[in-house]
Amino acid sequence: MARSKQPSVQARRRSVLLAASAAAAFPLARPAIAQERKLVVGVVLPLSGTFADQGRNNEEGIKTFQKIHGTKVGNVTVETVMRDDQGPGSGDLSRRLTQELIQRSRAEIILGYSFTPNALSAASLLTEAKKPGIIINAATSIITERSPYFARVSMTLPQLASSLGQWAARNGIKTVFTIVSDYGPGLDAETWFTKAFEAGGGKVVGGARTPVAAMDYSPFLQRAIEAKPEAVFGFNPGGDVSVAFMKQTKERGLSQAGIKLLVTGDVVDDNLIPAMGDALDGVISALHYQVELDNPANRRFLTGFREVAGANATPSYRTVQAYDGMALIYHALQATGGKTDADSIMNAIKGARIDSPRGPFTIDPATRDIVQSIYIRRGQQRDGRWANIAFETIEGVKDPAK
Amino acid sequence: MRLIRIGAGLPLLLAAVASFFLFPEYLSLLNTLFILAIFALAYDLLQGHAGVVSLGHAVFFGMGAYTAAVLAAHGVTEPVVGLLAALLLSGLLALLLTRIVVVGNDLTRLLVTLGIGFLMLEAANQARWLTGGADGMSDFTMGPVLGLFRFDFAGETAFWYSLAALVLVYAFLWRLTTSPFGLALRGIRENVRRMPAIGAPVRRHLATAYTISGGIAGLAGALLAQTSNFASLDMLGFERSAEVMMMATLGGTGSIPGVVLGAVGFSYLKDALSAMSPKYWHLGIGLVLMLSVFVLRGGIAGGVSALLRRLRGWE
Amino acid sequence: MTPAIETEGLTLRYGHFTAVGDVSLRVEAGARHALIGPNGAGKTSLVHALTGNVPATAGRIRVAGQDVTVLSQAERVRRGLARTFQINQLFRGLTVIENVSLAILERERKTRQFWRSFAADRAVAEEAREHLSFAHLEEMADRPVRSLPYGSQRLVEIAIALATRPRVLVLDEPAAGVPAAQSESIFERINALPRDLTLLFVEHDMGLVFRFAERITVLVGGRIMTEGTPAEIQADERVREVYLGRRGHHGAA
Amino acid sequence: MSGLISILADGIAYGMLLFLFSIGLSVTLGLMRFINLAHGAFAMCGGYVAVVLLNGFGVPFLLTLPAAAVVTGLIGVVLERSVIRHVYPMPELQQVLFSIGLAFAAGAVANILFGPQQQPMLLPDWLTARVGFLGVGITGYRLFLVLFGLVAAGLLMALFNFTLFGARVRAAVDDRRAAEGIGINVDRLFALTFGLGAAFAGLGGALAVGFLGLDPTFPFKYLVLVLMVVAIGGPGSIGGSFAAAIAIGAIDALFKYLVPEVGNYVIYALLVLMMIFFPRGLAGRAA
Repeated sequence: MARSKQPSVQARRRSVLLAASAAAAFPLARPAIAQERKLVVGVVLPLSGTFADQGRNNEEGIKTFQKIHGTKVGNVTVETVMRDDQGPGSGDLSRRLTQELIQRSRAEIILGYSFTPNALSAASLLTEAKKPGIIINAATSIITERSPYFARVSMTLPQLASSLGQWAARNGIKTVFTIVSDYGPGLDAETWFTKAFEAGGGKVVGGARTPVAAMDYSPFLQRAIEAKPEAVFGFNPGGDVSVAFMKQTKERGLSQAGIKLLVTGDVVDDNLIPAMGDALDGVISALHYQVELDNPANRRFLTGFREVAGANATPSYRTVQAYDGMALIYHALQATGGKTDADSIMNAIKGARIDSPRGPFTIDPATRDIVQSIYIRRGQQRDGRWANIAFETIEGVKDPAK
Repeated sequence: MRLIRIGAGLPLLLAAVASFFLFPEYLSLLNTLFILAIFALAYDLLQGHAGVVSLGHAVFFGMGAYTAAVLAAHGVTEPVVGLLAALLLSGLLALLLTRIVVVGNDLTRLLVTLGIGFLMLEAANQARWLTGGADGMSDFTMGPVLGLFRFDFAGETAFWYSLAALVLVYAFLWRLTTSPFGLALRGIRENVRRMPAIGAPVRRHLATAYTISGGIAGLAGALLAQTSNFASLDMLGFERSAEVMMMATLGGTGSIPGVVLGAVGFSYLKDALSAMSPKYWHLGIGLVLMLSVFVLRGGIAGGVSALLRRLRGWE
Repeated sequence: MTPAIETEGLTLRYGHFTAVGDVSLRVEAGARHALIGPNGAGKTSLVHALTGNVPATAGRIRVAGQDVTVLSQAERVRRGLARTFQINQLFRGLTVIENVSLAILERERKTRQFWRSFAADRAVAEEAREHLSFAHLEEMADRPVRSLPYGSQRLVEIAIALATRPRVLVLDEPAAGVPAAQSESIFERINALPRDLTLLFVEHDMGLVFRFAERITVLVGGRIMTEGTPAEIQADERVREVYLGRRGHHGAA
Repeated sequence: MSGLISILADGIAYGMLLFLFSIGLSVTLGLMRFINLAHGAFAMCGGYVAVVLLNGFGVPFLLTLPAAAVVTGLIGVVLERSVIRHVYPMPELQQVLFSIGLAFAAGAVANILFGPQQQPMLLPDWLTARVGFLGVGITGYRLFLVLFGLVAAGLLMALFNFTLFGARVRAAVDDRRAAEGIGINVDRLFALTFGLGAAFAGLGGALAVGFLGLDPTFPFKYLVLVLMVVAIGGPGSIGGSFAAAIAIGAIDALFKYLVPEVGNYVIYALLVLMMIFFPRGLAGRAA
């Protein structure tokens, strides 16, 4: 699909990149002879255990990127080495893997970190080793403040939660009951939704915090229904937990009780929709990516993705995040003209503008965090399948926590 | 058994020292292997020597890790001080818990300790102001060991630091298990009903063993927190408790060198398999565990002593 | 003279079932006292209650005049009341000498030490050897108990109890499960015990009882039916009826 | 109030699933003294059978349930005859090691065959609708689970208490030697019982997909809860397991509803207290 369009997109992309690289690299002398060399990108992802699915999504994003854009940037061949950090909380392991990737596999850039503790634990190590760490999922706001070599291409939960809170207040919702998972990101979501929503004049009338791995939500939903809010705001860590949550909101009859459901978009990730079915009906969510986005970068991404993952596969927003992580690395390499020292790379990353499948985003030069559009979507049927359809775009959303 | 127990410590120590020079790029892995060996030794004092099983021993490991991390975050950055504090606090926690963790039979013990593990996990999760909750603690910096040796990127200091701790713990437990107290623990393991009939204060023995074991487990946790600059809920979770039981059993419960080999072997295998095939290493681990019960009855220690018996038979 | 063991109205109930009912027993110091009775008479229950394996429901127990009713089993051992078990209760994975040494170490309160090797303790090792030599177990000293023939294991039972240096030794069917020829030799060892050690033993084999006991208490239905010298018991018609008459029935107690 | 009752009903439905998961483990622990930590793998297996049949071959949901039970039961028997029976005589810790290995391997095989993702299973509409039952609103599916669980428990109890097979199993539980002595083929009995336990786990797994989801980590996810059911119920006791499973489901739901601040961990506190004061479980038989 759209093979004929590729050159033009690439050309446009190249011009963007060239402009950026010219700005960044002009004063520096280019190497006299273009030497062929290899750059190892160390990848730390959860590839086994409960969150293996997330890791796989990320991995497919990386593969898709290299499938479309090749493995060479100028005279640099980009190679990836993947290690498995087994899931959240294993910060000691993710730190060791980071160290080993740098020391043993000679990785010059680390990509990955699905979970906040796993990213935080590696922060001081990256600073000491002077290696850039590109975060492609971990969503707690503080991460990028912990090391000057961190940059984030995914999102922060406050970005999603406060966008959703603003939208709810603006659209006449007066009262909300919150149900969030009882851990760092859940509290972040609760805090930032509440902040934005109440700033807009709404009121949070109650809340419940659920165990991170809870599978039975009916007690919490029952409480929510009894609080008689206009809407419920939900956050949980994705995967089976979120499928269970969504299904039970329908079983419990949230919508029959006249209560709207608002969730951060990761709860209704596109590739979970088949398992949720009509539980998605009318659910409002905020996220930075959905499959239905219609732009050239996304079309190209989807074509490449289906070659990598199979014709019927649905990408997750995490696939795009990893894809963009690679895009940022390629962008930086082009901008530095092949220089791979951390400071050159970081300089190229700061302020970078990437034309992503999610739409264009930039990296804030001050915080090295992502600035992007957040889409407000509604769950509805399209061509006989359930999907998240964007009906409003909030552009240029920074991490509100910074 | 006796043959491999005697003098197995020295070759092990030599191998550990040699690994520093042979595998200079594996120091941080070796550091974790040493730490897990200490943890497994601590646990096996209960399982292998006193015959008291537990599925919640990571509680003490995590207690030690948080002790070290919290101290460091509040300015006490000298690692050895943190280590001693972790030893004491974890030991104290173990002492407080002994009364309820040694009741009943094996199944009840497993479940009581498992339940306590979950309760402690939730307590640590709730005490976010102190423990950082699910985000863990990483916002602290360790000072140099004894004011002299700074933790370096390659993990050289961590290697020697943890190895030194392992050697001390090994020697201590070696002495302990051959002592009258160690014999009393084995008596409890072999027949807890007979013990009172020879006038033995079983509860007291178990409380002592639990305290020592908990303290050393805490020491291991503190080492991990200090050398990885990180402490989290994960460190007192169920998986870690289950894993230490596997390591001890695989190594040959009741044998000190066996348990060290079990911990090192299991953790190395896990690391190597997961690097080789990040997605499917579970299959490899699963097959190894299943095979081990047929091939290595009595764990690695059992296998080695069977081998030695056979060799002697041929002489 | 103060009796070695004296009970007053000793009772042991499990729910509604009375295993031992109102037993007042007197065992003189230095006695060779046998406890007999048909299966289910409550002999082992009485032993349990005496030695503190099971707390008594009612009544009092005195050892050498000292009230031990509320003391734990371990504390009773420290006051000189040791026992052996009808079904072996040995430290099966430990060697024979370790089994005996452990009892000595506990007696000496040396099991609090964890900084020195127990094997290096000469005094303990020597004493352990003495007990083993008394029980004719020297040759097997370094073998794990579980590898011993059953008869020898019965002797380890006794050696362990001796290592607590008891003043009163309660033997619960010391020759249970052992072929007749060997039970003879076990009782020969028991008979060789020093005379100042009080012995109370439960035994099924009437031949052995009448040969070795000096006094016999007959227990039926958890209560004392009668007590007397072997000659008196042999002559007692009621004993013949409830006990000897039923000998053909006894299986595992 | 009706909220409370409906929460209780939901909790009981959850308990029914726990009962189906754990009954096999309880029986194998009571009968063969085999600590089968891989029991959850059978539940997972049943789940995958149901998903494949439903999504791949369009088999109606109700038909996938017996299929899941039968297939899993057969796999259970084959495994028992080929490998697991050699593990019975091993010490407990070796059994633990073996069965954890088996659970790891089973999860890995599922990962290789089906990938790490959640398996979608959409239930027929008549099961997802909310129905009024005795004045309480409950989801059709949960009502279905409760009825199904009751029938299963009833059948199992009838099987174990009133049939020759059951009498043999109980005899073997009480005293294996004696059972062999009176001519019971204990080996075959073990295989059948193991298969039966696996079949019930498979059935539970198939029923659970629509409720708890399904992915390769399933064997470990419910291990802790299943162990709790078995220990509290008393190993080998069907009635005990049933009561324990229902109690855990109901108490858990109730506390989450009434005191959400601490509700999440009430069952663990209960577990600890239960084990301290009733170390042999509700049914009172020693492990």
